[in-house]
Order: sequence, then structure tokens, then C-alpha cells
Amino acid sequence: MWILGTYNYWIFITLMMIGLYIVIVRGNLVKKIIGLNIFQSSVFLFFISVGKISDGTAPIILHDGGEAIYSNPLPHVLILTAIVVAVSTSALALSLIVRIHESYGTIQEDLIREAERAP
Amino acid sequence: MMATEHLILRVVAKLLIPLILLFGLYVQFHGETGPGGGFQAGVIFAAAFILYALVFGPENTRRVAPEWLISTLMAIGVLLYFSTGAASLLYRANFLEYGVLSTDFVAGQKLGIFLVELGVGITVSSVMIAIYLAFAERQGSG
Amino acid sequence: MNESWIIGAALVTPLLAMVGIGVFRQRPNAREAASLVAGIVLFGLAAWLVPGVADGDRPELILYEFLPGISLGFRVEPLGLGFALIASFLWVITTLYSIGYMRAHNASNQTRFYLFFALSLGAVSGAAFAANLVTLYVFYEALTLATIPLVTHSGGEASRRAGRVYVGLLLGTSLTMMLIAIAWIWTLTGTTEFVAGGVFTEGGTLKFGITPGILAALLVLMVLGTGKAGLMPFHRWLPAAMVAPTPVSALLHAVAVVKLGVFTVLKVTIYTFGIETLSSFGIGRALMYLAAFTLIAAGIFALREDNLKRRLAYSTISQLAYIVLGAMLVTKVGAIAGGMHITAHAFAKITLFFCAGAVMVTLHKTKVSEMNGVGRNMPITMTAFLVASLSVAGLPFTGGFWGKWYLALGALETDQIVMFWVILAGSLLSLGYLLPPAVRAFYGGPKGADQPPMTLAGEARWPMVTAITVTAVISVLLFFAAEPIFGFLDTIDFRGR
Amino acid sequence: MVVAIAIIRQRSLIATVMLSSFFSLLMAGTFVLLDAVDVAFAEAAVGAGITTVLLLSALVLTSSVEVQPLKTNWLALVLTIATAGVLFYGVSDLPTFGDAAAPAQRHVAPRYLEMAEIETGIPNVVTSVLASYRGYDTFGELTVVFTAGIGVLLLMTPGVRRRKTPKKQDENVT
Amino acid sequence: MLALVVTWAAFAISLVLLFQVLNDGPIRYFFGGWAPPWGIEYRIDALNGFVLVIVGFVSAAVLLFAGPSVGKEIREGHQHLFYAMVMLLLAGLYGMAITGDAFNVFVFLEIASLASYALIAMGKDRRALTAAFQYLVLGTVGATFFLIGIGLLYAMTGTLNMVDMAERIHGIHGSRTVLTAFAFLTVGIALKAAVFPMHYWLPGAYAYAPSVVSALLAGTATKVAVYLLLRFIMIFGADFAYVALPLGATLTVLAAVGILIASSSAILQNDAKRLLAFSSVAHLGYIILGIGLGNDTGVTGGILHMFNHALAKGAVFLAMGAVMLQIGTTHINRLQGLGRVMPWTMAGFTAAGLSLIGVPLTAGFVSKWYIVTAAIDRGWWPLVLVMVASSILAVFYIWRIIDAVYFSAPGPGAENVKEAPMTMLAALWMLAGASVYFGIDSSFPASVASKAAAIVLAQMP
Repeated sequence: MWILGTYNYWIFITLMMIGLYIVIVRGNLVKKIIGLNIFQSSVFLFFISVGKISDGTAPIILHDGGEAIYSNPLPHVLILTAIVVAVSTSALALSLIVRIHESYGTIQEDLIREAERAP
Repeated sequence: MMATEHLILRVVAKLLIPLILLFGLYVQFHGETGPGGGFQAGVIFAAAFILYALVFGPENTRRVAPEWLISTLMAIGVLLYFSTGAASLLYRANFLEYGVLSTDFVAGQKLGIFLVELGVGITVSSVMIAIYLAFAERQGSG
Repeated sequence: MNESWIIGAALVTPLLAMVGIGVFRQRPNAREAASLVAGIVLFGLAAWLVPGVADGDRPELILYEFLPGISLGFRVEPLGLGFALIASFLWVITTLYSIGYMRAHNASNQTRFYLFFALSLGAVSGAAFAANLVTLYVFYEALTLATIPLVTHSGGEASRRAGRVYVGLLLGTSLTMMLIAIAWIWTLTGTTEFVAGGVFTEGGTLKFGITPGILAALLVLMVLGTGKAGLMPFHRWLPAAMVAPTPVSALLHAVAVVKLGVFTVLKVTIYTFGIETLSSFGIGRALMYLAAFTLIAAGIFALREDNLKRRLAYSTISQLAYIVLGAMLVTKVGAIAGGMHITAHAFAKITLFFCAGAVMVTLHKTKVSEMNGVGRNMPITMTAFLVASLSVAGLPFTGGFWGKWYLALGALETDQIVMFWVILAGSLLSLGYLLPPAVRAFYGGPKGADQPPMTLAGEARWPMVTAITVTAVISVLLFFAAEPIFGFLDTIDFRGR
Repeated sequence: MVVAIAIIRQRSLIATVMLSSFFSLLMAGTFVLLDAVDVAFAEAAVGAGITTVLLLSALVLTSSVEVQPLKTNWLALVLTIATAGVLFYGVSDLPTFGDAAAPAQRHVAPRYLEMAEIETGIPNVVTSVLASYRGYDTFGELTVVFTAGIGVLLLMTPGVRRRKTPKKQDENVT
Repeated sequence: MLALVVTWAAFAISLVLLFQVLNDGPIRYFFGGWAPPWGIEYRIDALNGFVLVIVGFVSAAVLLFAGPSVGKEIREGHQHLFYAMVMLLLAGLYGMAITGDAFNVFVFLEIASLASYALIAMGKDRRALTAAFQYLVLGTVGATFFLIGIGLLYAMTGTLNMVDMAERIHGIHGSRTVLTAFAFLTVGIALKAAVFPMHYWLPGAYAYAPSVVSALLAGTATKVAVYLLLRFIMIFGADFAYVALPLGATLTVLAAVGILIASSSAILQNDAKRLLAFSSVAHLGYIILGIGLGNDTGVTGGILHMFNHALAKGAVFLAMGAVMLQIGTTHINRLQGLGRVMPWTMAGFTAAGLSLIGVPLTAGFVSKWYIVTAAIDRGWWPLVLVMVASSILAVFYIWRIIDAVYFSAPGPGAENVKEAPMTMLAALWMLAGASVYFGIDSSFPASVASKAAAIVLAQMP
């Protein structure tokens, strides 16, 4: 039963795999960063889905008196923070990439290694 | 910059940017009741500037948002947050305990959250702008 | 204990000496006076302790908890006291000698030399009085480190390589085997104190479920870990260290360092393992044979060595093996013999080194083959050399005799006939490698065109000659002083109370 | 997901970037479905907005085509699959999706939902939690942004002209 | 310099905190006045109080040192930003160490990481950039793993507060999710702590970063990561971590292999800073080894070694910084004869180096003693041999430098090299002296460490 019950996690895991795979395999630094983003956002997805309650609604209290079920706000908060962190990280990474490109003339990992071997 | 010829682009941008700014402000201050808040607002706000920079080039943007202003704002946002938190210390409460900022607990919370969100907004937007401009000027200068 | 302050003083004196030396950096006389005085004071302090210790009280000084359950503490007992006496006395002599030597050589940065000299003496006295394994270990390492600058004093590629070997072997052995042994003993028995009769047994049976196997392993680790004892295969640092200035070789490599090594072995055998324990479980045989092998092999090396100092170094190795052998006979007599041999050999060997140094300084001769006729030139020196050689060889009417005598007795007592013969052979060997220089010095006429014409430089400077004479005389006197020494060492409490 | 896979295959980096922004738009959509409007908002703004712009401007500064040929790295594949395997193992015990009785829903969260408006007078629980209950996290988050800002300035600006930055920067540290 | 004042203040505060904790139990501080688990709390006990002191001490020394070194290695217009960055890094570290909220840890982890990426990239050598990038990717992956772990835990316990988590987790130990969470947390932290298989980023990062940064990171960053490991062991409960899981065995094996490989590769290095970086990996191995042993002595030794190694390694890196300032390189062949021209610097280096080897009367010996005895206690002889072998290796690689420094003729241009400025020496000797002093009288750190170890192993059966 849990196989169906936890399909959301399946999605998240597959995404995570893809992201991680990109990070490890792709020699291109920009590509790595994108992979990293995917990797992270898959984790976000996981958090959010943990907070989801079936037929609940966004955790903004309504004043129509009706007793609504709200999804769990806490993961949302965490993920907001996490997203910010992620974007900061990628910004920093990108600036690093630019600098690397300036000093090595390439953003391919293998080429960089060659350049390092013969400086 | 390449965009200088495209009249339509410039006009559209000119129309769009104020709207975006407005929307940013809306998100900023409406965050309490609807979705959104300091962070989103900050990003949107920054987006406006970035659009401006895309269309009219970073140099002109610098005139609107000179570097010292941006980097000051970066710090000011954080400081706003910090001092909001610290203010509550003055009331012998814990750090970030907004309840005491006003006579009425709830009002105090409202105030505190508002200030904090403002701080977030300021810093986020200015950082985003700064980062973008850093990139953009880089490509201007080589 | 009322004398405990003396121990403190004994530890502080060398440090004070260092201060003094540092202060009088600019004024050689004052500087060397400082280290002389310090030596005399140290000797005085040690001597002061003798009567009390002989009467069997054991003044001790516990500084503080160094590691949980392990305190940095000191306790005086005959063996260590004897060691301290020798070391401090010879410190004085050597300082005297090195005043002459270093000046004659006008060697570079002498202050540093005297500084570390004093420091290493401090380490020695600390180790001599150590009350537990950890303290002993601490000062053991301290000595190693303090002597590095001395060994590599002259600088240059040769001493650099020597330094590598020195550090590699000494630190290597102690950091690995010795430290493990200590830690193991600690975890097994929960103490590292030196206890009369050893820590392992209770009424003749092993405690803490220790098997003889473990005990043997510990012993091996301990003894081999004591690289300073120069047991093969860990002996190479000693010849290598001969690049040092002669006083250093003399004090450190005939007295302090190596003697600390064998002292450690003796001390551990007596106070940690306990003679009776070892003998009752027949442990230590293997090491005994190793020692015997070292004894012979080093002797043969010495025969084939032409450089005088290196030859002396090998002879040291072989003589050290005697002491280890004595310890590993695990009999009371053997141990005492070891103690006596430490004394006798110390004086004899330092004399030899002094002579070598004197010859080197005045005639710039370092090879045995060049010794022809030196005797006519420097009669006193070479006479002393002869005497000391005889003492090392252990002929009667020299101090070396008794040590070997009791060793032989011990060997027979434990009916180790092989060992008996080994001991004799060792003495013969030592005659073999020590007499030729002396003989050549006196009777060998200048032969061969390769010999430089003998310059009539005369004797070395007076401080050196004095030093040489004193040590030589003493090594003769020791023969007649054997009784008290034996008695003194006999007060070591071998069996647990 | 399809998009993600496409990203691996794609070699022109521009296209990749576009795809990735599209990807994060999709993510945003998913978040909305999962009632996380704020997060969706942020994800859209960041993923589809800022990040894309930054990526592009970075690409302008660097080469925009990936020269390295596609090769599958088996070690990496194994590694990833291993990780995923562990995760599968792990999640199999998690409460089923959307289960209102899951501990995550029961322990801390309800208090927020009940008390938040009363205590802070703000209907958007996310905001109140963000800014008040876990205000310190947000403070940290802000500091992260700040750090990134300084970092980028540090890396990207030639740094010859003296910039006067408020010394107060240190204060938020202590 | 404001930064300096701030750091010293922080150091003082941390000391005060530590003693307060030692005297009257854990301190808790609720942010926003919301009681946990709803709000975020600071929680200080002997363990992280100790870590705070480590960070405070090292950073205080390093910033005292920084002035001239930064002046030389960082471009004029960047220095103020540089200091701001250092401050942020410290803020992150303090935060990580002090907070009592799992997610809050993540946030501060990211602050510290971002700061350190940027700082490493400040190195003069262009390889600093790639090193930083590598670190960034690995570090982010690690952090994300950490995040996953927290997420799983949250899904199972519904709380983020550490204490609360620890309580609620006890019911559900068997659960696979908890196991997985633990696995992910461990891997994530291990990536940050450069535990052996995940140490690739470290040598490059330390070697090419500006000297100040190397010293700071070597002294603090990895230590804090190790602290996190301990903290999460506490959350899961030591009995669970050591008994139910093969954590101890895994850690020790990794540590052992790591120690050997790192030490031996340290010998092969020709750049002093890189050599020391490898030795850092090895010493982290020691720490992990101690923790992995899982008995009281071992953990005490591990924690103690965190302290001692921070001191010693900080000191040697500072010495290298001084060298860098004076001769502009740290290649071993260029160090020749410096012992004569920079006696004080090199004396400090030697003292700290001995502590790294673990010679008696230096701090290194004490902690090593603890770990060795612990290993013998457990009867894990291979580990003992590993320790021994590695100390031999340590003798070799430290000796290589000392040998070059003292026993070789000064290289060309060495004679006009001057001794490092006073402040640098003072800083250097603060650390070196401490690492000697605490070797002679180890009572203070040892007692604290054992207290901390007691906390960690509280639930041990």
C-alpha cells in the first residue's frame, strides 16, 4: 500500500537522482550548478509534500467562519529559507565560474585540470 | 547597449517597470494577509531594476542605484532586522520578541513582523541588484 | 618527605643554569662558570641524598596530576640516584673539558651548545628520579629533543643526515613501542608507578589475568622501544651521532643518552616487571640472546672501524649490551652488575672520548691508523687512554673489572654457560679494538710516506688534560671502591615489600 | 521530470538554462497544488526569474556551448542509484502522503495554526511563523543573502576603488 | 580594528558561557520568547560550550595575526569586505555550535559555508578558484544531504528542536526512516568535516586559501562539523548510534584508513601548506577515531583532540602565514635556513609541530594518550598500530619541514628576510604556547572534555 501512498516521495527521489547525477557527471561547471538546483528543489518538493494534508488548503486563515483544514505551514517556512539559501549559493557559484573562466579560459572540468597540470 | 534601438522594447519597459515596482510593494505589505512577503517582494523589486538594466544598460542603472547606495542598503536591511530584534532586548525581553514593542502584544507582533519583512525586502532586493550589476558590469568591462 | 625539596632543586638547577648561561651570553667565562657551578650544585644535592637513601628511605616529590591517575612525580631510589650522581659529576668534568675543547676549536654559537647541554642534563636528572613510567617517558623524550641541536651542532650536510637518523630511530622506537607498552601496562594494571618487585604479580602469581605471553610481549616492546639502549637493530643512531663535537659525544653518547637507555631497561626490569616475576616465568631469554648478539657483533664492527670516534661508538654499543644482558639475566646479581658496569663504563668511556677529542684538537688526527707516535707527543693523554681501555675491557685493577665479574657470576648462577663465554669473548674483543690505538700511539714509529710529519704540539690545553686525568684516575679508583658501590646498589628493593 | 531528463541530454547551455527555468516554473505549479502558495511564489520569482537571469549573464561571460561529449559515468550512476536506494528504503516507513495524522502534522504545527493569528494578528500563518516564531531562522537566511552579496562583490568587483561600506556590517555578527 | 575587538569579545563571552555552563548546567535561550519546540532556542552545554571556546580562541589569535598578512595577500579595495566575510564565517560557526534547533543549524551551516567559499577563492593562486568551486559543490551537496536528513526526521517526529527531537525519537528507533535520516545526516556532516572518503576538497582549499583563512578554517570549521556529528549522535542516542548501528566500527575503519592515507600523502607534498592540510585530514581521522571508539576515554580523547589539534594546526598555519608574508611562498625548498632568519616564527612552528607529532609535554601527546589507551581498552590492536604508524609518519613530515628550516643552508635571498612583525608572533605564540601549556597541565581541557563526553554517551547502556 505504501508504494502508492508515498508516490510523492518517489517523484522526489527520482528528481534527486537526476540532479545528483548531473552534478557528478557533467564536466561543465554551469551544468553542475543547474544540477545542484534541481537536486535542491527536489528536496524542497519533499519537504512541502511532507506538509501537505489531503484536501487541506493554504495556511492562510480564512474568516468565513468555515472550519477549513490547513496544510502544515512549518515546512513552507523552512523551504522559503532554503530557497533563499539555494539562490545565494548559486549566485556565488556563478561568480566563481566567471572568475574561473577568466583565469582558465574554459569551464570544462577536464580542460581545467589539464590547465592546472601545466601552469 | 544593443537594446538602445528597440523603441518598442524601451516603451514597454518604461510602462512595465512602475507596475512591477508597484506589485513588489503590494507583495511586500500585503504579505500578512495574502501570499508573499519580504523575500518575494524583494525579488520582484529587484526584477524591476534588472529589467531596467537589461533594457537601458547597467551604466544608466548605476545612476538610479549607485553602488554605495546598494551596498549600504544591503547592510541596512540586515541592521533593520537586527535592531528590531535588539529593540525588544531594551524591553528586557528576549531577542526578536516583538510582543513587547507595543503596549498591546498582538500589535507589537504586527509591528515587529512588518519591520522585519521590510528589512528582508530591502536586503534581498539590493543584494539581487548588486549581484546582477556585478555580472553585468563585468561583461561590460570584459 | 623532608628531602623532597632536594629533588625539586635538582630539577630546577639545570634550568637556572640555562638562565645563567643565557644571561651571560656575551661573557664566556661567566657563562661556563654558570654551568660549572650548576653541575657542582647538582652533584652536591645528589650526594646529599645518598646516606638517607642508603638507609632505605625513598624521598619523593609528586608535582601534579599529569594525566588522570598519572601524576608527574619523582622518587629517589639507589639506581636512579647512582645514575644522577654519575651524570652530574661527569657534567662538571665535561664542562671543564669542553671549555678547552670548544675554545680550541673556537666553535660557532657556543652559547646554544651550553644551553642545550644544561637542558639535557635537566632531562637526565628528571628521568633518573622518575617515579613512574610516564614521567620517565616524558624526560626520555625530552632528552632526545634536547640533544638534537647538540648532535647537529656543527651543521652541514653530514650532521643533517645524522640528525635524520637520530630522530628517526630514537623518536621512532620510543613513540611506537615504548609508548604502546606504557599505555598497555596502564590499561592492564591501572598504574604506571615504579613499585618494588614489579606491578604484575601478587604473591608470585600474575594479576589482572595477564598471561606470560603478554608479559613477554610487554618486555620486548619496552626494551626494544628503548632505542637509546642501542640494542641491534636499533643501534645505528649512535655511530651516526658521532658527527657531534667530542664533548657531546663524550657526555651524551658515552654517558647521558645511552646510559639513560640502559638505565631505563634496568629500572623497568626491576621496578615494573620485577626480577622475580620475570625469572619465575623465564621471560627475557630472547632479549638476552639479542643482547649477546649485539655484544659480539658490535665488537667485531668496532674492530673493523678505522675512525677512532666511530670505533669508540661501536664499543659503546657492545658495552651497553653487557648491561642489557645483565638486566635480562633477571637475577639480582645481574642487575647489580649492570648498575656497576654503568658506573665503570661511564668513566672509562668518557676518558676515551676525551682522549680522542684531545688528539683531534691538537694533532687533528681522527683515524686509528694515524695514531702512530702520538703517545710520545701526548704521554698523559695516551696513558689515560690505555688505562681506560683496560677498564672497558674489564681487566683487574680497573673499575671495569667488577661489573664484568658479577655479570659472569650472574651468568653462572643462572647456569647460562653460553652467556659466560659471551662475556669473556666480549672483553677479549674490546681489548682487541681498544689496545691497537694505544699501542700504536706509544710504540708505532712513523711509517709510510702518507704519514704527515709529527708536529710537536705537546699536550692539549690544561682543562682538557685535567678532565682526562681525573676520569682516568677515578676509573682506576673504582676498582677499590667496588665494595661501597655494590653495597649501595644492593639496597635496591628487588622484592616487593 | 521529463524536463529534468531533457536537461541532462541538452548540450547547448542556453537551452539548458531555459529548460531549467521552465522546470522551476513547473515546480512552482506543483507547490501551488501542495498548498504552498508562498513557496510557489518564491520559487517562481527565484527559479524562473533571478536564477535564470544570473545563469544567462554568467553564460554571456563564459562559453555557451558544452564542448565535452556526452559520456555516461557508471560510477556516478551507481552512486546515485545507491543513494536513491537508501532513500527508497527510508521513505517506505513514512506516513502516507497527505495523511493528516502524521507526526509532522500533529506535534508542532497545530499550535501555529491555532495560535498564530491570535498571537500575532496575522492571518498568513507562513508569514507569522517565518517572521516571528522562527524569526531567528529568517534572520539567518537574511545573513546568508547578505553573505552571498558580499561574496559576489568580493569576487566580481576589481576592487581598486575604495568603497565605503558601513562598518556596522560586523554588528550583526556578534 | 573593529573585527579584532569583536572577536576578542566573542571569545571572552564564550569563555564566560563555558564556565557558567560548567557550574550550573545547560543554558537555554528562547528567541522571540516562544518556548521550544515552537520557537528557536539556543542551548549551551559543556560540549558546545567547549567548541565555542575553541572557535573563540583560535579566531581571536588569527585576527590578532591577520593585519599584515591580509594587507599583503588581499587587494586593497577588498580588505574591508574580507573582514566582513571573516566575521560572517565566525557568525556561522558560532551559530552552528550554539543553536538548539536542527534547521537553524542548516541555516548557519550555509552562512559559514558561503563565507568560506568566498574566502578560499580569495587566494592568490588561481587554483584557489577551482578549489573553492569544488568545495562549493561538495559542500552544497553535503548541506542538502543534511537537509534531507532533517526533513526525514521532521516527517517522523514533527519537531525541529533538538532536545524535543531526541525525546520523541526514542519511541521509533527501529524505523527505517530514522536509520536513513541518520545515514544522510552522517554523510552530510562528514562531507563538511572532511572525514576520510569525503576529504577531497580539503587539501586544495587549505593550500590555496589566504594564510589567515587556512589557519581559521583548519582551527575551527572542521571542528564545528565534527561537533555536529557528536550532537546528532546525542539526538539519536548514543546507545542507538553505537549499539544498534555499526557506527563505531564504520567510523573507526574510515578514520584508520584516512589517517594512514592522509599521513603518507602528506609526506609526498612539496608545499608546506598542502602538507599541513593533509595532516589535518589525518588528525580529523584521530578525532573521528576517538569518537568511533565509543567508550568514555575514546570520546574524551576525541573531543580533547579537537581542542589540541585546533591549537597546534592553527599555530603552524599561522607560522606558514608569517613565512608567506616574508618570502611569499611556502614551498619546502624555499623554507631553507629560515630557522636562522625567523627564529621566533620557526620556534613556534616547532613547538606546535611537536604537538602534532604527539611528543610528551605537548598537548598532542595528552589526547593521543587518551585515544591509544581507549583503543587498547577496546582491544582493537589494529587501531593502535595505525596510531603508531601515523605518528611515525608525522615525525617524518614534520621533520621534513624542520630539517629544511634548521639544517639546510639558507637559500638565495634568505639573508635579507626579516622576522615577522610583533603582532603576528604574539598570535602565533598564543596558540603554540597554549598547545605546550595544555600539554604540561591538561587538567582544564581534559576535565571539560570528559564532561562533554559524559553528556554524549549519556544514554549508553
